[in-house]
Amino acid sequence: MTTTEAKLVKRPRIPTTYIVALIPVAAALNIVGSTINAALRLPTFLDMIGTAVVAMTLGPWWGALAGLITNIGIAIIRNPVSLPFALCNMVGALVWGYGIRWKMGKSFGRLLILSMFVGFFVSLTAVPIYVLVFGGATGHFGDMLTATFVAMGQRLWVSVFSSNILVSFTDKIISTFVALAILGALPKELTSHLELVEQKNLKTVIWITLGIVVGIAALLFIMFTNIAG
Amino acid sequence: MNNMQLIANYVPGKSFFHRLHPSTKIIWVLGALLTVFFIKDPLIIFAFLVVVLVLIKASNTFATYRASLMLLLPIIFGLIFFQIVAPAFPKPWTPLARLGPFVLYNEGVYSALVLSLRIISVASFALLFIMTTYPGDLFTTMRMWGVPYEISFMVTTTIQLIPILQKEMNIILSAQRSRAMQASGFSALLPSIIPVFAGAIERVRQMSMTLESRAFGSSGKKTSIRQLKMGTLDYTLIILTIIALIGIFYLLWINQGFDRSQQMIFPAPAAIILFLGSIIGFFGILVLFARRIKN
Amino acid sequence: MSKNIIIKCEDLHHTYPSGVSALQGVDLAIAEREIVGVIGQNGSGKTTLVKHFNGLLKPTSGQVFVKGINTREAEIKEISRHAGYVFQNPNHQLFAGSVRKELEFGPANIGMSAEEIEERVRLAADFFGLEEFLDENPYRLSFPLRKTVGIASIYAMDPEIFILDEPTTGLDYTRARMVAALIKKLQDEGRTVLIVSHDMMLIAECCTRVIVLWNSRLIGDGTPREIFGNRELLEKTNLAPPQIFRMAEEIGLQHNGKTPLSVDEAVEAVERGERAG
Amino acid sequence: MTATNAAKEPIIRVEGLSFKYATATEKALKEINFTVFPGEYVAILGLSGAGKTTLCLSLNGIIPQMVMGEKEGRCLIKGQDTDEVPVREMAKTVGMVFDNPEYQLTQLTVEGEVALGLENLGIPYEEMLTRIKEALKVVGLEGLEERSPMQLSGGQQQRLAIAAAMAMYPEILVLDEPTTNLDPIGKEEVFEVLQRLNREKGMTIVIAEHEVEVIAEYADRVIILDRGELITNGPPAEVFNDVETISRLGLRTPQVTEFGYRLKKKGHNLPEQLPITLQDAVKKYSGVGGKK
Repeated sequence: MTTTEAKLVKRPRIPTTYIVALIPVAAALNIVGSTINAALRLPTFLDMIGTAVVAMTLGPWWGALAGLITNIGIAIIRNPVSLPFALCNMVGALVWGYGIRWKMGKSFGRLLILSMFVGFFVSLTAVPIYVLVFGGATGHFGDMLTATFVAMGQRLWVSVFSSNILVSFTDKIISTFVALAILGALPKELTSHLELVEQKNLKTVIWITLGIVVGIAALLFIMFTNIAG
Repeated sequence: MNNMQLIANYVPGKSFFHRLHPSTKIIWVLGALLTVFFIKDPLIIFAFLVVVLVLIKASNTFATYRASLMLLLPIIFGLIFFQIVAPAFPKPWTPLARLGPFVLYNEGVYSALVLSLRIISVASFALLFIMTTYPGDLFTTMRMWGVPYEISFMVTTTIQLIPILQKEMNIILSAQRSRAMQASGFSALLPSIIPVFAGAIERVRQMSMTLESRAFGSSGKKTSIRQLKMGTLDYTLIILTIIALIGIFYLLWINQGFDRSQQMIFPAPAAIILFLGSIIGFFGILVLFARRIKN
Repeated sequence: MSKNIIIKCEDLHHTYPSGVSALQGVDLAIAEREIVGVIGQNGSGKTTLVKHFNGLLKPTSGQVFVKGINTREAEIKEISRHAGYVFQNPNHQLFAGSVRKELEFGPANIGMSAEEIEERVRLAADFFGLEEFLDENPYRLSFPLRKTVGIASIYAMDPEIFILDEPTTGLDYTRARMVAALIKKLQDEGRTVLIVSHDMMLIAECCTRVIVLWNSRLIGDGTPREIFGNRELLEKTNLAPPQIFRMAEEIGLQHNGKTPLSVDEAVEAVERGERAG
Repeated sequence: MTATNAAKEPIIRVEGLSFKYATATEKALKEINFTVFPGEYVAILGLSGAGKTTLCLSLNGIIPQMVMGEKEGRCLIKGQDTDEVPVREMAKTVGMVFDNPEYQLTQLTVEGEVALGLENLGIPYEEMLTRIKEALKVVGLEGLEERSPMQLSGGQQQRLAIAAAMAMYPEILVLDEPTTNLDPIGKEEVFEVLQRLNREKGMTIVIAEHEVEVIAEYADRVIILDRGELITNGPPAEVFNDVETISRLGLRTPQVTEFGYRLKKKGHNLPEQLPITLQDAVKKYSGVGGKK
């Protein structure tokens, strides 16, 4: 490989077999992402990075398929109760995919906003499932935050949504930028049509995320104490 | 090694359940799911669970089942905790006790029981299905039902890839630890995750070329190596299941789902024990999982 | 042999959590500046053995000492200062946006100062001829170059011991020659090198000592010539010595009273007219 | 071989083939011309980056159909142009095996893996069973039908990939460095299977490989590529005897040949054509340098 960029005039046709191979790999990587997350003891999920990569490169609906297949895979090899969360994975893919299509990847700021949109919509899908099916529990460290909000006198679904959105923001911002780093390693044929900002230093992203999340958390606490008081 | 628990849940065998057609079992799982979601009496759900457990025992899949169910525990403990203090019932709630900022309600204990038993029962039944159905047969069935071949192919490949990529991830983690990478925290994230993806991309390239060389996506009619036939037994069982479901839903409808939340009164100490137990259980499991991943 | 022992195993056993026993009672002492080839079929335990030398694996029973440190009591991070492990596939460790950042990763992790890191990166780039690629993305480099970056990223950490897992796999002849030359350069710098490999030409050329593993046990330990000359041992492990060695054995060609290991030696043997009995 | 070739039509005909990858500045293949006759065993040698993989991928149309770039010239397989016949159709004539066995396996069982290509071709169930049985027997994996491909050793996995290609009854098998990732036993297993396919089934084999000792023993013809150009094309005995060219290209000749070449240069009396295999060398060199 040489460094000189051959200008790719038209968007190349991606072979079907490439898509058929990429989606399972992305689905498996979603699962590996969550294992790495656990191994490094991070407060996130990182279970949608593969979905993000597919949604950004192949488009929202292929991303959604990758999300669906991820959860079918988990259901078969681990535990079937995670199946309803296929919906969240698919919603995330759609927001990522359309966001990139609508030029939300052009600058660092826009990408940050896009990640927060993804986080918001994923939470919006996940919270009803958590509340109605799992009685508000996620089996994640986020439950402690939910418990705090409940103790502050909030209703269960408000508490679950509040804690979920905090984790979700963190998770989706980091996932987006990890996906961005991965796109850098992808073959040019797949990424040449994307208008994407250069990869940012992950440390910066993490600090910004931390700022946003702490800000929102503080806002929520103030709101809740005021309402309670 | 933690990749042990990731091997597909299928347990080879020749039990009654193993021999049924996947279609029959899928109808059972869906039926059980619907039934359990409309029953509001914990005792009936418990009875249902006992039946499922007997079936699991009978099909020699109990060990795998127990390991898989373990993964549900944190969510169950969380559920019990939240439901006791914030039940999934319309107010008014009957308080039983008070612990710090939390008030424990009678309806809460009731709904904690209903919800957790529901999840465990549905999970158990679904696991019974998965443990006794060879994944390849499941995909053949999917194709019989008109799901495109490409989709079932992608699911098969995903299942195949998960343990492989987990193994790859373990190698990558050791390679980076050999370069003195931090054992945890965000600084270790990119060094761990980028190599997994980059390797996977090469895999995708070669896999797609291989598929193309195996005539994948040929226009002609496809055949299948796994031959599955619906037997008389399968047809009979499906018809019986549908009749039974109609009967069950009629009963559920006239009894309003057997809601006994107003009749069942729990003693306050029981609520407290359950509440504290869920907290201890939640943290205990998290610590246990964290330790298992470390090893 | 007795002085300057840098790696020492005493009755090393290793059993994986799955119950598979991969090492059964290995006793071994490696001296400074030795170039040791570790050979055996896949599954014989050779990788398991060398993974003990930088703490990636801990003995199930027995002891391993690396530079006098008992690996049971130290973290990988500490041992990796002394013993660097280069994995077979460079794709398993490259992640950074540039070769320079890749080389900086290890030294930064073991807490070198900024100046030291810069110096080490410069030395590594120089040693491996990577100066012109320092600002390239490692994923845009060819496989052989990536493999070189992999070794260089360990070299940057300045360990006394190098463990190379299949350093020539996937490389063509010219690149394999370059790896052999690098190993010799490491030796000249006074480092100890362990080579796990199936490449018998590399072993014959570089190693001062070869150990043979078979079925989780150490069954052979000697110079390459002694090991390759031991038919029974090689047959057991299903490994074949370099072609020239086999030919010389068949026709009874000898070099200083020993079977030649390389074409050079064989040619010299003919010139001197040396023959076995 | 050569005597019979005159009568036969070539099965592969490469005419003026050039290819430049879209992302590269230099051509990966430059004006390549050669033909292969049915039943030949052809080895392609060259340093990495010489164009071996590009050439292999051109033989069933993956290049130019799946890879972006500029192609010139033609590549005819049994008279069919690889530009025109889709890869999936060409699969019936050309089987492909790649360097990493694990990347080629996608199914849950050994049997399913071999069946994949047959299912895609729409082969009837009964015939599929016969073909699978036969293919697994040829590569020596019978009895492992229900095993997961991931539980196999590297050599077994690569043999499975060969079986999967073979079951589609291609006339040509193209292998791109199939033994790079294998241990010595695995390498041997794969070469044995290839030899059997070639000698017993008459399958045409085109293989890119580094192991010159093995090529010297099995191949009918050796093609050497260097920076995209075809340098030599001839029988191994001839090619490997041109030690100067080979070492100029950074490649190596079998050790026994190099040994003879060096002795010859020092004035030893050796046969015109140096041996390229161990057995032959032992015969021919038995008196070398000795005083008798």
